[in-house]
Amino acid sequence: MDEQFEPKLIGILCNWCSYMAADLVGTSRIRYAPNIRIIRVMCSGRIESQLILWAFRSGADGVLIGGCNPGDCHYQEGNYKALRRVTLLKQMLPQFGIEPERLRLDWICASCAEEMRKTVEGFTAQIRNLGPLRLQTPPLLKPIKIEMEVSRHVEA
Amino acid sequence: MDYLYYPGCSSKGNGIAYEESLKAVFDALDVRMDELPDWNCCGATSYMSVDEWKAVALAARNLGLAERQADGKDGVDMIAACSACYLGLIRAQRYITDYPELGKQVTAGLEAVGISFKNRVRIRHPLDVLMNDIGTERIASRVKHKLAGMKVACYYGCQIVRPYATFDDQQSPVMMDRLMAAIGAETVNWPLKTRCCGGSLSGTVPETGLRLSFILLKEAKKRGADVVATACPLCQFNLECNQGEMRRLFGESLDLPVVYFTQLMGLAFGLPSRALGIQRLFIPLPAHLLSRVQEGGRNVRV
Amino acid sequence: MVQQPHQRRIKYQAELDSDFGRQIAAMPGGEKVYSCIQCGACSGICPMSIYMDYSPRRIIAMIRAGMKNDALRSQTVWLCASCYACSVICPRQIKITDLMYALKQRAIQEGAYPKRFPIPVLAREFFQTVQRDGRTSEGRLIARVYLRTNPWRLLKQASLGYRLLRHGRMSMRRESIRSREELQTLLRSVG
Amino acid sequence: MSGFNSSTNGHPPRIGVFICHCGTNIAGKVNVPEVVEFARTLPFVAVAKEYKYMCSDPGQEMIKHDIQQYGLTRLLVAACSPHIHEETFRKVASEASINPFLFQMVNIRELVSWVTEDGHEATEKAKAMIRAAAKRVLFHDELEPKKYPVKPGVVVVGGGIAGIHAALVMADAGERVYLVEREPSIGGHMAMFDKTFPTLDCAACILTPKMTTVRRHPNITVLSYSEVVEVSGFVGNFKVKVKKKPRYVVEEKCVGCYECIEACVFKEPRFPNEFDLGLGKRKPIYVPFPQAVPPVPMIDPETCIQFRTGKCPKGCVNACGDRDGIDFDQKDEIVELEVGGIIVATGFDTFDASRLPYYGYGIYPNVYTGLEVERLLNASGPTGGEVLLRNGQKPQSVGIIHCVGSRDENTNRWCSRVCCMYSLKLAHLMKERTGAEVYNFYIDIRAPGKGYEEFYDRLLQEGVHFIRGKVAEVSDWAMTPDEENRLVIRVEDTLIGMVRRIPVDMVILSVGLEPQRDAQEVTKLFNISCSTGNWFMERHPKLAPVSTMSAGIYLAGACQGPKDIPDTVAQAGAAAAEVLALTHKSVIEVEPNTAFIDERYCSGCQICVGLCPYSAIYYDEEKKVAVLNEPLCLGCGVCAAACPSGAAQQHLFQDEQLYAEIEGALVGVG
Repeated sequence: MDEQFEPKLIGILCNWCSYMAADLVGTSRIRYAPNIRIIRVMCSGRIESQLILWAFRSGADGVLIGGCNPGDCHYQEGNYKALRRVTLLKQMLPQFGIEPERLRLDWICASCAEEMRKTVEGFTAQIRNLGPLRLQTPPLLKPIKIEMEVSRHVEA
Repeated sequence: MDYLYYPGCSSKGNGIAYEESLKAVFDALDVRMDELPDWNCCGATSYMSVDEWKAVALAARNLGLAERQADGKDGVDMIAACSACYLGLIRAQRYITDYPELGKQVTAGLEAVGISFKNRVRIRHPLDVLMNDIGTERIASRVKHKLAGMKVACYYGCQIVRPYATFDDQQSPVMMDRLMAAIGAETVNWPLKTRCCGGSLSGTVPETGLRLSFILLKEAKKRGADVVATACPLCQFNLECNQGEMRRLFGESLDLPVVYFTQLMGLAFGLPSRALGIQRLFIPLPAHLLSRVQEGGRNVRV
Repeated sequence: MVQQPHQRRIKYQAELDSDFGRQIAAMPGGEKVYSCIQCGACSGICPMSIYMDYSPRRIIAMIRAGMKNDALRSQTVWLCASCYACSVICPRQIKITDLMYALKQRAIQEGAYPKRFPIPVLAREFFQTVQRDGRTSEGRLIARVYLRTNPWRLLKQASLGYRLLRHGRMSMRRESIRSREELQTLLRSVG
Repeated sequence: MSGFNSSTNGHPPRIGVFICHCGTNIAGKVNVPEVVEFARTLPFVAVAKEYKYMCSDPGQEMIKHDIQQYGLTRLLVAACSPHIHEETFRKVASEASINPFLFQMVNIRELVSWVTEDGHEATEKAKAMIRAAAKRVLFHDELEPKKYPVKPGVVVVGGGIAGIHAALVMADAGERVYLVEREPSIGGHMAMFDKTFPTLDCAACILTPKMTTVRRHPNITVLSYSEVVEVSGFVGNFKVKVKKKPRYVVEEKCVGCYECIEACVFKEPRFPNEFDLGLGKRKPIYVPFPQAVPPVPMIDPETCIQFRTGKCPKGCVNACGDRDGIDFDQKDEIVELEVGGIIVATGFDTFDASRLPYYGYGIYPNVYTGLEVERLLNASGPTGGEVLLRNGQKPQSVGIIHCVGSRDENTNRWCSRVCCMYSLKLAHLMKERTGAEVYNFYIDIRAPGKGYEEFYDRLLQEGVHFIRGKVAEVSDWAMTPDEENRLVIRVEDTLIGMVRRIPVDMVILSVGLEPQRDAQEVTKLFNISCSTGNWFMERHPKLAPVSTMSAGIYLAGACQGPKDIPDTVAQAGAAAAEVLALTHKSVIEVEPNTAFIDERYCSGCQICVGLCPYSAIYYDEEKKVAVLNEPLCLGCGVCAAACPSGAAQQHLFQDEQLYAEIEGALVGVG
């Protein structure tokens, strides 16, 4: 391999545990691969399948979902809801030509800086090995109107 | 077959009585044990000193051979009676998982000589099998002569519980004590049951190595033990066969019998002493103890 | 180790191998040498430490300081009986016994072990026997080691050997496996 | 529905991008000028600027000035984590008369400059994140923070010195305080101690007056032998359910004469007293210790004859007479409290020394824990303050082993902070009371406090032996005549470099501090999180050490991490002040990240109704749509994710906003 493939990754992290962990990695000055772009939501339960598909469609080679440890959800059990969705979605992904390994759900507690680093590094390496995502049939998504709206504003 | 059996080099020499008594006891309990075909040395401690990777490969060959015997089952249980073999095989398994590069090389090396390897063997110590699979109830029901009145110091040695505590408490193991209780013996409470016997140092630097064994025996005797029960050929050798040398070096005669725990089980089961290798002991079990075993037997209805 | 009255007790930085600690840390067992807090629990629990020239704790300190020659030439590593008491008690989970193995290997590689000290010789004899036959025979092995290091001891041990033979507990037969070549191929392929 | 038209009156949005250097924290890695240049090329960006410290006064002034000058309608600040300065910049926006929610914070410090090795990579990552935010902010809506009235009153959970001190501070300020303690008496661990280091004040002398004040204080209600079982609501408006366990003595009727205890059919105390860690004895009806607050006895049904057999002459009932204070039929009672704030001060547990059999605890009778020795030394303890071994003899020599269950990856990794000092204190007291030779076995002496090092020095002068080394084992294995029938401590004296065996009569294990065994359940109850090791997690280790991530819930004392008494009291005072700052407000503003449901798109499928963890959504039978009861919504967004038609949305995390952010983070990234 002459030039290493550098994947584009989206990390959608919950505000209370995994985003806090990501902050803590920073305050601890722990380095990790720069490929991931982190999006904050209040709870992993907010993350719907379409959001994940949207990320793939928009060019992500991998999507990492971060939630609180089982039993630790700030909103009682949003993380379980995320788990159910991700499990289901992983079964559907091959239909779109997306390897299920490109989607990963991890529980990362607020103080788990090292865990966070390992997760990001591991996921980056894994997707690097998988190579770029080539979408055969881009998944049709609910908010087509939004897609159009976004591009309209941006290109205006 | 219930279990595979990995004898280890010692079983052909010094540890022969351990193998004899182990087989006799398992036979008596109707548990079948088949010897692993064409097994090789586990590597022991010495091999590790020279080349860790080769030591792991050496042990792993046995593991691969064992998997061949799995008969399509998910895994296979292999009994390793010698502590050094028991640890050597488990350590190889751990190293293979803990050091992926090493694991890759070993797996590839094994495959190149036609041995497929999935790291799926469960290495079991006889104590583990006796206590956790067979159970004290079945053992007690096989007892013909309770070892009533015999005070046993259970000596576990190092490598059964360290560094990996796979079936007993690391700090204060109890399996052998419970087993001895199940066959009617009284056990001595002593803090040295996992202290090192000196291992191979008794041969190489006897002045220091033998002192470790001497300390153990002295304390066991002080606490009233009639006999020390061991679970490893090297421990048994160090504690028993070197008592003469200890007397010369430290000026104290101990004359404390040191046996394999399986030999005591066999006696309790009423098995013929030759089948248990009792005649191979340097320090014979005192006649009064043996006779008490027999006497006690008459009073016990099984 | 008894110090001579006027023996020099100073270490110059130039005598040290500053990379030694890192090299050991890269070997299995050495991973956590830099976590050591010098509490001495290893040396307290070690049944052999009272005979060692440097306690295991000091060996770790020496590794980190880069005192390669002193560490590799010490008797400490060869007096380790591999009882793992230190590894279990270490509050930093340093695998001290494995660390000793790592040092033994380095010492053998560099020929730095104490000469005429029987333990490294035993290790080498053992290694060669197993490499060749796949099994060992205790009697033959011990005899060869004593021949190499201290033939007088062999004579002193003769009566013990005789008793073992008489009780059917020692055989001078050469033990070996069937697939010796297979084993040798395997061992050549690893390392 | 959102969309930028809603808040820009049809004019194209004008975004201001402000990028912070944070000294060298960001600028040392990210090429800020390059990022500024890049931001200028983004659609709708009217101005992009950089500054050394954007959160400083000049930085804030610059943003306000530019908002006016460039007529900005959207604001974007790229700096540190939103958890640190989101509020700061929202205020800036507000002051420059932009709705504060038309602002988006970009975290290019914690998520970029501090975690990226390569400067170029960091710069590119910062650009992508700014582009994502610049897209997202287009879809922001004007929002008003939710405002709620703040209820008066505070629940303090845990009646140790932390809870006591916090309760007193707040009560003195006029706040209504409910102090909930699960044991029969308040006082916590401090009530068990004999003296306190380094001043050697008697713990009882300084604690019991405070306990009495708590009992008498008109603003404090003590709920002893009680546990919090449920917490609901949110900052300023908590509902707390407390279960009062039956003590079978009616608190309101009891006058504290203790005649019932005298009259018990058991003439002598014969059951192990929990407060004395089993070293002393009590009757089935008892007070845990003489200074207990409330001074109300309780009956232990496990040992009481009446409970066990139903056939007891009931001396206690007769003794109580007309006061009629004994009630064998008492049941759990649930008390509901409505308060504005909560302080969690649940304290610590000590390490269970029997987990380390090589130290002989539970094997050899003369191996004690430090806490047990506190009871032996305490004048109101089981031996009246005389240190006697279990065989009734005075020890001639004592070994104190430090770091038992601390600084050890096999047990607890942390330094428990108090053990060195309490070991020194015990060493001093043992020497003073018994004249014994005292050996301290330590790894490092940690005495970083006011007067602490001086205390260590005093101990050195007093002739206490200090041996540096972690003890390897305690056993009854004698090798020399003087070791016979004693406990032998084996240790490498690391300063001498030699293994030593020291025979002693008594071993004291300086056990470390651990989170309470039920810490995990407590975090779930209060919706707070744990740091490593299960200590409760503060909002920020430096700047918000007594707050939690749950607004309105504060921490005090050792439940947050090992702490000595001075630190605990200081933290309790701080927590009290924070709560007062909250409850003294009449109105509290809450982040408006609640859900909303657009009736036009709602099909009435009711998926959201079942999913909402707070039952904040109900189904309107008439309109056939789901309706949100906003005050109950805590803003998780589960409904928004589940809604098949996009009718349920979450403010600040609307579909468009997240889609735009994701797209911006990815599209065109090289």
